[in-house]
Amino acid sequence: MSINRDEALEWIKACVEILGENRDYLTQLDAAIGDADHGANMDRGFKAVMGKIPEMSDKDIGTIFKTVGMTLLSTVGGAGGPLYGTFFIQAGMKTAGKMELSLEDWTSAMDAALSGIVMRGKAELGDKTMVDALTPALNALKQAMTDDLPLNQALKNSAEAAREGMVGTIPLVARKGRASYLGERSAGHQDPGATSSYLILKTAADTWSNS
Amino acid sequence: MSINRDEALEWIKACVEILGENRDYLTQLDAAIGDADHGANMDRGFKAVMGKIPEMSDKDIGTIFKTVGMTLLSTVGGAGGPLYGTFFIQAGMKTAGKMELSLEDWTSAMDAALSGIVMRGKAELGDKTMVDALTPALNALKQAMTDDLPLNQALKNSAEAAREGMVGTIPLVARKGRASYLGERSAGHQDPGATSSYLILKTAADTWSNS
Amino acid sequence: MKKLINKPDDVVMEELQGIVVAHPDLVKVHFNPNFVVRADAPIKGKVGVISGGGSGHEPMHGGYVGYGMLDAACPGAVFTSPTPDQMLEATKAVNGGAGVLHIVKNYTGDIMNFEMAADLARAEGIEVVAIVTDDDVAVQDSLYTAGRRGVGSTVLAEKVCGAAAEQLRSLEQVADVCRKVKAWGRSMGMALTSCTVPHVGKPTFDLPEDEMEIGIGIHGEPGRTRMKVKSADEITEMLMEPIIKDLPFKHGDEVLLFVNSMGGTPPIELYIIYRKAYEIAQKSGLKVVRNLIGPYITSLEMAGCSITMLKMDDDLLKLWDFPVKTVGLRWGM
Amino acid sequence: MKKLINKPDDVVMEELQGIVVAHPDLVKVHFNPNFVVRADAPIKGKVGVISGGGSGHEPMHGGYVGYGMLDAACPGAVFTSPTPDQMLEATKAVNGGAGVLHIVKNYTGDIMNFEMAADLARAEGIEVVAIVTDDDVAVQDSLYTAGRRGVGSTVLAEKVCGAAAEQLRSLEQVADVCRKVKAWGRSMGMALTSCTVPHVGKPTFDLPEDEMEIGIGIHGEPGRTRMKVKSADEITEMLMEPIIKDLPFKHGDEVLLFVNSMGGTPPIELYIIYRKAYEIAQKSGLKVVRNLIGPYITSLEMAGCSITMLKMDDDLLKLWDFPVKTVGLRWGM
Ligand SMILES: Nc1ncnc2c1ncn2[C@@H]1O[C@H](COP(=O)(O)OP(=O)(O)O)[C@@H](O)[C@H]1O
Ligand SMILES: Nc1ncnc2c1ncn2[C@@H]1O[C@H](COP(=O)(O)OP(=O)(O)O)[C@@H](O)[C@H]1O
Ligand SMILES: [Mg+2]
Ligand SMILES: [Mg+2]
Ligand SMILES: [Mg+2]
Ligand SMILES: [Mg+2]
Repeated sequence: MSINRDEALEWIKACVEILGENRDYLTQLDAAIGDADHGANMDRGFKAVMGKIPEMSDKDIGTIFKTVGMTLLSTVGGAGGPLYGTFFIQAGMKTAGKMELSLEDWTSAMDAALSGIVMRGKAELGDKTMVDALTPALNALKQAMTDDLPLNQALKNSAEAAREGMVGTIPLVARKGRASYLGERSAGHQDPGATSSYLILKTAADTWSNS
Repeated sequence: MSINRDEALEWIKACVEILGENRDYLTQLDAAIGDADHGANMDRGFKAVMGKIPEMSDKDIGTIFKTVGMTLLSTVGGAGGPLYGTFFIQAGMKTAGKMELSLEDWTSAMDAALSGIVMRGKAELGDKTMVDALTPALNALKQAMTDDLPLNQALKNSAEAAREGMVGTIPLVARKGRASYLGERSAGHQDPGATSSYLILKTAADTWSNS
Repeated sequence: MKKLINKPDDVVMEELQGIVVAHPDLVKVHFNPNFVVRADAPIKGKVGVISGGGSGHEPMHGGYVGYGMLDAACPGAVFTSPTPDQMLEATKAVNGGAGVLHIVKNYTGDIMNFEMAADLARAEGIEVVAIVTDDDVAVQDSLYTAGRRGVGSTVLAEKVCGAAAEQLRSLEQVADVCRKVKAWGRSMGMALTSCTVPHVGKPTFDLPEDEMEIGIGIHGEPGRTRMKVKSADEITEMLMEPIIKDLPFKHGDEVLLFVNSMGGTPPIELYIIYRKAYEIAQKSGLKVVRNLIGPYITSLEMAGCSITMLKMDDDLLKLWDFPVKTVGLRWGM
Repeated sequence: MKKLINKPDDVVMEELQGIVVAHPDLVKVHFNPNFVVRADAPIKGKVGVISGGGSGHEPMHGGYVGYGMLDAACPGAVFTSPTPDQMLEATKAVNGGAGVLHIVKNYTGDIMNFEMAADLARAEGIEVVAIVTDDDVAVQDSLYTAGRRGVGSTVLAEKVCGAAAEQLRSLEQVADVCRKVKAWGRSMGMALTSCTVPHVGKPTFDLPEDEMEIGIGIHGEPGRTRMKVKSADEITEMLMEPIIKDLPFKHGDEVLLFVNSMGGTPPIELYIIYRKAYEIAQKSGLKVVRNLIGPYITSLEMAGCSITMLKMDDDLLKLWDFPVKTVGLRWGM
């Protein structure tokens, strides 16, 4: 019922793969209401993270997350770079020195990560951003803690909540980020950042399904 | 058996019409082996000639032809401008002061006109230019004189010879003008200038079919 | 997609390599993190002026590095904001002790990346002021959204701020010049065709053969409306009217009129637009005292144009006329 | 066809009207016959330098009128040589008593129209020398054909001849500078897409989505060969090799390397080409001492590029560096 250092690294590697596979999909979503680069940006960033795997492999989870964050920060660019960079850096600070994460640890890491994104991007729930996927995901983790669910179930619930949040962005009119320039015309499209957030959390649930 | 001043003017007006109608056709021919402007150039030039009709209407044939030539010279541009300008100016000089043209007059006007084109453009027979339509047309006029044919028959023969010369440009490899840059690739296309020359002479034969 | 490129992922790097061998007299290129910097940077006692943004808008920003304009420019991937480490290193490279001005176009990504860089630079003791350009009147402005995009005014801001810095004005004074451009400049653009981002490989949007997009962004972001293609004169009216209304420009105002190509529109068409824009400005009582006509803030090979109008005063005029020596703008030297 | 124009037949006239209001400090525009002329023409004792050709190649030639370059330019209809009366009037307008140089690109139409104008000008007592540029190595040269097209070298000839004239050299001396550029300059171009002539309304040629045309002319004249699109590096090799071979350029030669956009190709791609062209020049032992990179002799909105290489000597270098103040090229003032 916990995630160890190697498993954390597995998640990161799986993210590299998943974001590579979804590069065109994310780009297409971004083409509709943005500038058609979210897929390429995330893929470039995680490919760079892949190059850091060797140097991370004997590190604690906090260092791993922080390294991922710093790498994303200097390779992704766009809105995604600082946001996901902050996400992982904050998660890393909360898990500094840890070789294993309990549900509590993960939840507080995600809490810090999301707070970092909100601080940086100032988006509110319903603005049609990644916050709309991450917020329900965090709430699901908190609920799971209250309900005393096992870690893998909590992760599953959180991924499912992220998915719902992601789908929930479709009817929304964007108020933050590039899609906001579109005004009403942004409605009817799924937000690319919410989608990449879902993919990352879904990958966590899948990688850690036996935890 | 002669062409009077009004008939000369009729021919010019008919040319305005015919070149307007064939604008796209000539442009297409020029697109294949040139720069897609011959139709527009000729049309622009003859439209300008149309504007000069009032001031030409009480003039002698030589003045009419010279005015047409000067107008083409300053409105057609490209290769066609100086060539057709020279053509009409030379024809005008040969017919200076005349109110009526016999077959001899017309033949010597055409002779001077063609010489002018050759002097200006230095093309030889077989170079895939308007010279390939005009030369046989002139020869047909000379033959008609030898054969003592009536003027309208001579004009008909000359137009037919121009048509054959025009079609004869198809297999040729261009050695003058813009088409020559194409080398061997110019073969298989009809020369636009030979085509406009044919149209002009055919229009003469049609306009003056009762002369 | 047809482009004169090798691998899509190498486009920006190879462009920078081209700049290295093309303009060693003017600029140096720093790789990893990438930035273009004046050959003579840092200049002691002079405020450093830097900008940056996604690539694909050339000559902006790298082409504006040089005497009298930018000290450094940070190019991101095509249409993607650069990363904080680029701006941090560029800031350090141009800091001559008088502080550094960041000219930032109003895009969430650009703002966040520049902000992080500014925080890091300040932590290293460098004074940084960031001004955000947001001149695109096509975008509805609101406190609750990301606001308007930064477009054509950015080029003008870089020119006059660069001149002010060259005159050794203080950081606050140079920033004030930038604030003035921000307050007095308005733009609007349109597209006849989409552009194709190299790593995407197909057009960002589909625009039928007889339609155009009014109010387009410089990254191919959809605009205000899509409609049948109109005449140049009608299009010019559609761009000028919201610009003039928005400031609002007043009768008697002196203005700089900037007609910009999105990349694929040739000069012959820009002058047709300029002709009408000038006429409209005149009819509105505005006095066009300076102009700029050409591809200065582009969107790859997109066909279309944008118009920017900047209200001028004596100081802006002097700063505009001040000598400049960059690849993209050059006069007086 | 999508273009920012009103009526196709008005394109050139309205462009000229745009120039009138855009650059009154630099040039005057004469209508009927049409030509763009230096605001301060004629300059007493200075050789006049004029050029002209079809429109659609902007900034050539009208954009090169000004101090240190052309005294006048005669724009024809799009892609159509101008008429003799234009060149005659322009020649008269710039004649300062020291004679006039006609820089003529080698096209039958240009040559014939310029010849007639020169004859008429001489008849009015003006000394005229005409030099024909014919630098396009894509065209097989032969005594029995129209020879090679005049392309990129023309821009360079206009620059250095304009400088020579500004230095008050004699007509023969200015003509000699032009002859040197004619002898030492070689070019070759390629297209990724066709352009569309406004009054035609559809692309001059069809080029499938995966093909390119090598050796294209600036009027969309078909080139040497058509083939599948290659990488920027391979294309650069295909253009550079025949250029270097043709002169032949020799080990140790100093050269000006000019990478030109056909109109629709943005700077980012030109620098990728320049990077490789520079490398090839270097490997061939050539020393690139000057360069020019941008859309300087275009073919409307055609995507593609051309490369021109001009062997330099001390005099050409000095003339190249001489101040110039035109819309299209400006430095030193
Ligand atoms: N202010 C913000 N707060 C949170 N997320 C944001 C904000 N602005 C944009 N985003 C997210 O970033 C995504 C776009 O990322 P990306 O395409 O990489 O950057 P850019 O918009 O700069 O091209 C959006 O789909 C949205 O989810
Ligand atoms: N040297 C020449 N002598 C005679 N005719 C020529 C010559 N060069 C070109 N032509 C004719 O001119 C025609 C092209 O005219 P046009 O398209 O108006 O001019 P341009 O080639 O300048 O665009 C050719 O089809 C050819 O018949
Ligand atoms: Mg994006
Ligand atoms: Mg033609
Ligand atoms: Mg982006
Ligand atoms: Mg032509």
